[in-house]
Amino acid sequence: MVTDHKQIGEALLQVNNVSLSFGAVQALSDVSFEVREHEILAIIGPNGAGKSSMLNVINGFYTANEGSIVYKGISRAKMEPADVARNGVSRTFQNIALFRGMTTLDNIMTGRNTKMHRNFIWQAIYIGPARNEELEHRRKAEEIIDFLEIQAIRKTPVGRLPYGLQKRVELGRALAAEPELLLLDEPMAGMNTEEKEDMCRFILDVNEEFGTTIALIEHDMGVVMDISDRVVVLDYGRKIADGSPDEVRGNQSVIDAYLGVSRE
Amino acid sequence: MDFLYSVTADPVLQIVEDPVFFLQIILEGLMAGVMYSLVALGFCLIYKASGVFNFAQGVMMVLAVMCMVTVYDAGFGILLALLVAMVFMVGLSFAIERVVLRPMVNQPQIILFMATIGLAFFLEGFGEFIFGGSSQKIVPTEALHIGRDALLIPMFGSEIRLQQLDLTAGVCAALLVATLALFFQKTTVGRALRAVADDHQAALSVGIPLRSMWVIVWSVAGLVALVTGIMWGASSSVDFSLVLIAMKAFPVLILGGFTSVPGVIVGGLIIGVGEKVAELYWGDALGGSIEEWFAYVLALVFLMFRPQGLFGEKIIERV
Amino acid sequence: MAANGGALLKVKNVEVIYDHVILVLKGVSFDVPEGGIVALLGANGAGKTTTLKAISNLLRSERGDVTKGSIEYLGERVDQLSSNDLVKKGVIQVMEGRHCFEHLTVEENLLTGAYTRRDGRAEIYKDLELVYDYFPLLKDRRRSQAGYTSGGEQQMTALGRALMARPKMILLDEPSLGLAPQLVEEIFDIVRRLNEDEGVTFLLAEQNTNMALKYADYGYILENGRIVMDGEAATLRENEDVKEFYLGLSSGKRKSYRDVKHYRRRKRWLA
Amino acid sequence: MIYRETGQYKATYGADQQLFPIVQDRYFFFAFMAFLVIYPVFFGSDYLFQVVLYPVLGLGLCALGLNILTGYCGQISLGTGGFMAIGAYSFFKITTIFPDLNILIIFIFAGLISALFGILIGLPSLRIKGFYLAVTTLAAQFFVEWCINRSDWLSNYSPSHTIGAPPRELFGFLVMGPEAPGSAKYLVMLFIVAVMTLFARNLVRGRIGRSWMAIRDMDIAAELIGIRPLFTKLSAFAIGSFYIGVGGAMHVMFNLENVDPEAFEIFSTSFPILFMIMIGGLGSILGAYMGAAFIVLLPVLLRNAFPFLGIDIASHVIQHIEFMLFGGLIVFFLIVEPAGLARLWQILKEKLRQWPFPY
Amino acid sequence: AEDGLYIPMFTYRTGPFAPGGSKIANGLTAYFEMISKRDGGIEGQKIIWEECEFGYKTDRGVECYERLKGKGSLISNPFSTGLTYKLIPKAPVDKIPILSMGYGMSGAADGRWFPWVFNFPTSYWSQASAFIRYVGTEMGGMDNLKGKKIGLIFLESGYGREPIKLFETLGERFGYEFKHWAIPAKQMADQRSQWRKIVRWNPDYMFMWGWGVMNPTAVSRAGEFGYPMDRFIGVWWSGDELDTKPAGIKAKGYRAGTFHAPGAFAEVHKDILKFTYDNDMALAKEHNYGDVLWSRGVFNAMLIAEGLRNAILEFGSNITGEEMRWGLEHIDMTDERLEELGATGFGRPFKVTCSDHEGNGPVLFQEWDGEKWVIVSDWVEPMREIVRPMLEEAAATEAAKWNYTMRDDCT
Ligand SMILES: Nc1ncnc2c1ncn2[C@@H]1O[C@H](COP(=O)(O)OP(=O)(O)OP(=O)(O)O)[C@@H](O)[C@H]1O
Ligand SMILES: Nc1ncnc2c1ncn2[C@@H]1O[C@H](COP(=O)(O)OP(=O)(O)OP(=O)(O)O)[C@@H](O)[C@H]1O
Ligand SMILES: [Mg+2]
Ligand SMILES: [Mg+2]
Repeated sequence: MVTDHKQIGEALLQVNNVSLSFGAVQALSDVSFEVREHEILAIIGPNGAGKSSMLNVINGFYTANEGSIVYKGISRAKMEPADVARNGVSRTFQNIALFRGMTTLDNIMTGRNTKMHRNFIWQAIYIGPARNEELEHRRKAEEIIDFLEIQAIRKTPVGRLPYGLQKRVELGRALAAEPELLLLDEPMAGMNTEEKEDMCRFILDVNEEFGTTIALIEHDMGVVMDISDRVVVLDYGRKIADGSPDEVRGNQSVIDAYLGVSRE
Repeated sequence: MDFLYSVTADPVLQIVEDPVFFLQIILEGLMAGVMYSLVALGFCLIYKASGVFNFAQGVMMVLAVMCMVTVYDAGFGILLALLVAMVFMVGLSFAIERVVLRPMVNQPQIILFMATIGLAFFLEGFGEFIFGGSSQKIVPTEALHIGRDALLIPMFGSEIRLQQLDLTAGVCAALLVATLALFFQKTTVGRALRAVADDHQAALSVGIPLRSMWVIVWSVAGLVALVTGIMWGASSSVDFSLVLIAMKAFPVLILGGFTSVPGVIVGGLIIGVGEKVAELYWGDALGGSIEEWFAYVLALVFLMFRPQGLFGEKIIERV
Repeated sequence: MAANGGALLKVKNVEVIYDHVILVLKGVSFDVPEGGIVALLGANGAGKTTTLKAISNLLRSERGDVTKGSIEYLGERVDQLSSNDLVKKGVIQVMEGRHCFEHLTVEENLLTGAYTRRDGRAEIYKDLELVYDYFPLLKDRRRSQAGYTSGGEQQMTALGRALMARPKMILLDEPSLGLAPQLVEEIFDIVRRLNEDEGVTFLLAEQNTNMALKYADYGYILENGRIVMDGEAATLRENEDVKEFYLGLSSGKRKSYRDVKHYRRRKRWLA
Repeated sequence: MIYRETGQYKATYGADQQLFPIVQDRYFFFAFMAFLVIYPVFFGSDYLFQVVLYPVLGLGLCALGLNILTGYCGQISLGTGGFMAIGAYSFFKITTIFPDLNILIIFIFAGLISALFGILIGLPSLRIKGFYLAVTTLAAQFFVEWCINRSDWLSNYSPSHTIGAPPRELFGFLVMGPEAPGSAKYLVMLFIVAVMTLFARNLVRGRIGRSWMAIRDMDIAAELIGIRPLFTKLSAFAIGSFYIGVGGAMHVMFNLENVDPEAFEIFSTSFPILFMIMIGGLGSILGAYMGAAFIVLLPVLLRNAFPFLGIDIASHVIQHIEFMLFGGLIVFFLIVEPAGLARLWQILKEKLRQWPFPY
Repeated sequence: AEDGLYIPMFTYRTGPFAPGGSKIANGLTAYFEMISKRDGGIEGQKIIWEECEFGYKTDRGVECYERLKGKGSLISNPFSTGLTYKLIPKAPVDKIPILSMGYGMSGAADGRWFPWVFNFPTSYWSQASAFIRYVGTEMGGMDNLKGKKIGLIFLESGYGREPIKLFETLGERFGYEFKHWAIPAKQMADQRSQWRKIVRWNPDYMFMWGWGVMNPTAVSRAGEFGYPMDRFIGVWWSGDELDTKPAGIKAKGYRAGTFHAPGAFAEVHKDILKFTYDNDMALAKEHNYGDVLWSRGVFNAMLIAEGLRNAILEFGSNITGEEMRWGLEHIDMTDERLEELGATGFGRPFKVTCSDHEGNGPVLFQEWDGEKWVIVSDWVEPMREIVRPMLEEAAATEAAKWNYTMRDDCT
């Protein structure tokens, strides 16, 4: 079900013939697809198919052995992860990668780091510009906190939060960078239905309100089918299908490789 | 210009002129390296098996040999002395497990490291209290059948000098390392120990008895400490300043890799030879005693290429 | 179903405090019958993980403490045992968040699971093959360091590791986390098979309520550190609140994730 | 009842970002500062200054520097003694070359020189991590020790390579050198420490502090969200070393006053300071000073306790007992609260807040 | 100072230098105890001495100093170079004289710049010059030093570094070649490469400025590497039984300087045995009776007592630190005085003056015969004419650090 009120545009990111191997393990072989502006793309596939590796290639943590990534029209073989992030790509992680010693608020503020510029002498003195900058960004961070409804845990160290809330904070941190492309690795793992509903709502809102392009990996087919505009299916490092949720659902090789006996 | 000459051409000339001396230096470096490896081995064991960087290893070494020598000096036989020292070290491991380690399961490495710092203080005070920090003790080398003579090997008209003590240390180190390496790679307990080092909680959850594991490892490390202490003690005298020797182990450890028993030997040999060659051929040109930092710089250079040390387990970086 | 016998595990009025100040479980009591599959349900932070850890004695390593109540296994109090003794008695936990031994290979990980077993190499290797049968992917990866395997592979390793102990009772904390749909089914099938064929008892903390209630005999719902509802799985499945808040069904029909109302108030059993 | 934050609402983010959002904390702090200024000036004895206050302030500042590097940025360093030496020798050189230069400026220069070395030493940290890095920082420690041992110039050609604190004035008051009154030295130290602590506090709650903590908690994730690891780590090395350099210079110029290179040896500098931050609390500004106070004061208390209690033991036995107690206490504290004294203090406050309810 | 003469004793029976430290402490205590029992104190005044353990750590030493100073300390006697340095600038402020007997800062010998610091009976520099004179004589005349090689191995610290300058200066003067090797604290128990280099260079004489475990190790290494023991001479801090026993018979022939005779043979020793240990030789031995460093402690206590006596005779009871300084400055150890003290043969006459705080005492050489130390030389005079100007220059440089002005009441 493609919504009509948003404009899916040109390709924001193109993955061209990317291959990646670790010794004997071929994590990705010759994968190509594109992520279009403003869309929600789901990447699915069985365990070990190479989904997370794909995201890692996109944001520069892994370097593809072959192939290239074209982002906003610029092709690259290798780029520092920090630079990718500064170019408007942010992400969440499959194994939660929050800064455990910091509070929720600080974690989200860290997401805004790339947007802050005062040098450390100003920061040390803290009066004037640095303080204003800090407050301005604090306001933005609070907006995100409100949006994700995590006001109550603003000052809690994230290490103490239950799994589901940590996921939410992680999303907050990624959103704080005001990304153009948001990569989500299993954002709904470990959540119950109610929480998944919340999470879906956040994702959809981000997509609709800020027009953020989203690529997400998810194993819950219900979620994938409901919220994504397009689905890419990986299996053993290969792309085996690419299309609208309904097309993919009907695809026999996808059923064989991944869905198994459909539960729906 | 003079300086350039003395650090570039001169060492080469010296080596060519007097190759036997060079050989001597290499051999001496190897011997020294073995002595360092022995110290490093204790650290490596405990780290590998529990993820604890044991700052107290140096003190344990002194305690072990102090205990041995004290018993011997009191007129008991050497065998009894060795036995008592071993029992003492095993008892110590039980105590350490109960008091220090058990309440600290699942704490981050740095916290455990700190705990061993506290332990080091305690043991030093305790050791001085029991054995008397102020009396000087001498390792009974004859009773232990450790030769103290130099072996002279004639070669190309000049001669090479080897110390029996160093050779003995070499043999001990080789035996220890071979046994321990096998133990870790091939046995169930070895595997369990590596598991403990990775994740205390998960190890608990699969039923690995953390407590006995720790006692085993610390006891073994205690025995290694005893051997090390005897070797180092024999080459000078036994008192608490021997604790400083621990500093020699650090570069060896990182060069070989914290987690590798064979790495300790290789690291020791590289550091030993590198240090001696550098000191003998470059030391004076640079100002002398460059050994002080050279070992660390050498290790640093190696680490730039292999951040986990030569044989260390690869540091897993994933998201 | 296989639920026969009396209560294998009795949790009585357990209270847990973290860090001496954070009260998390506020008197939780329930029973797990021998040979049963019991599901523990509840939202994030309800205290499911904490409950399981309290049972398997892993709390102390997280600076948590059982301050009140008792835990009995086979009629014996076990809250003072070490986890190692508990495993020897046949209770093993699969921890939330995988917890593989990163530097060990997948196979070594599995073998550590058999640490407490004394029935010989042959038996152990037979079970190893069995695990590989369950999870063929692991066989391909047996020589990879666990730290380098994918999230799902790690989850399988953690599960397989627990199976290697041949336990009488397994505490499963979110077994389906990060697994592909057909694997999730498979895992629950394994659970059922072990339960029926070998009489293994399960206590299951699971977010996938749907699956959990399908396979479990009995369920407890935990909210804010208290049990707020319990009942036969079938009954719970029919409960309106459960349907709405845990199964995502409104008036019997699954609603689309797209149509979730904004600013909906979350149901709380306790004010 | 006294310690309640009920009714204290923050209407602006600015108010929420204050140093002491809770009013009671603020009052307590100002009262404490006032006490720190007034009490020693009027009642300070040499013993108080020499044995307690100078070391706590001087070493505390070094601990703060190390805490920035290790506690906030997660880079364990054992090279503290080296940086202290660099600070101290730089100060000595500059002040003997330019005797009339204001000492506050010299402190800044000493810090900057130390920071420069810090950056150099920090370079490998991009690749080398954890204990490996810790050990490589020893290279810095030993190299600096070696250099100051070998250079005659650094100590103005003293045969034993000692450096000392020359008499210096600040705004017309004699504040340095053996003849300077204890309270003058103390006030200068307190001033420097207070200002630098405030700066540190500002840094760690701002962007740069968050980058440090992000790198500490999970460097890969930090990099993936756009934090440049090299720059961040180097900035921690630079700023940490700056603090250690100033702290070292202060420690030597105000407290030790005449030292040979041995004073910077690892067992009397790097390790104790590392212990301070570990006991005080990694990643806590207050912790650095609490740790310094603990490490400095505990032995002093123990030694005074025995005679006070009328127990008569040989002084070296006291020393043995002191070692054992000291080690035992470290272990004990870690068991009770691994996050250090600062965290213990916080828990205490939390308990106080909930009082009379236990949780 | 109300009920006696208060002598704080900074001792180290713990820490890395504990073996030596406790011997010294035992010696000091033994002497004070003896004169307390025998004479009831000094000139009828009670001596109160208090040990304060500082483990050779300067900060602990400072704690001791500050704590005990309130009780009326009359002298600081730290037996640690680090602590001595720390106390040097404090002495004039607190008006407590420092006695660093045969250690500390050589330049302190110039009492005009450093009125509060004493290092009699002789300083490192004087000793070093005596070393050169001694080996020169042994080689058959100072002229024979020309072209010879002399090496120094030293503990890398302010202490070890002190004599280098003097050896270098004398090298220029007498034409010998001089090289030195530093032993950093962490290599005290190793020293292999240094000895390899030494043996390779093969100097005609090796001197050592060591302390603690560095000493026995060096002696052992010399043996292992085949350096002839009879050409190896240590400073007086490297000449205790501790330093030779580990190498045992192999150390035979090793020599060390000293400023008092080894062994316990003098009247004063007998009195100590009698009064302190009740003639119980076993008990005495347990307290290191007769060991070199023990004797050093005794000698040190004896000189302190002498200073006290001078002060009391001059100023009467209740003396102050300043008066004590006067007392020290007027020590005149003549043969008669030594005899009165029961120390004939134990020490050698020397005289302290206002400008000369080292007394310019001569140096004796002792040799390890495999079991004990025996005297093998006459008292060797230092080269005053060379050393004194250097000391004065060094004192001036050091004094410049604190903008000191020179004392003008010395003649
Ligand atoms: N750094 C690495 N080194 C070695 N092998 C790796 C590495 N990263 C991934 N792999 C392997 O590549 C394959 C793909 O891994 P990836 O994490 O991308 O899978 P995934 O599709 O995300 O699976 P899951 O759904 O289980 O998370 C896996 O088999 C994994 O073992
Ligand atoms: N180590 C800890 N220290 C302090 N608080 C903790 C700790 N672990 C958990 N908590 C708190 O205990 C509560 C229960 O956590 P628990 O992990 O048991 O929840 P859960 O039901 O398993 O949630 P999830 O479904 O997210 O896994 C949470 O509020 C959490 O904040
Ligand atoms: Mg994945
Ligand atoms: Mg949970």
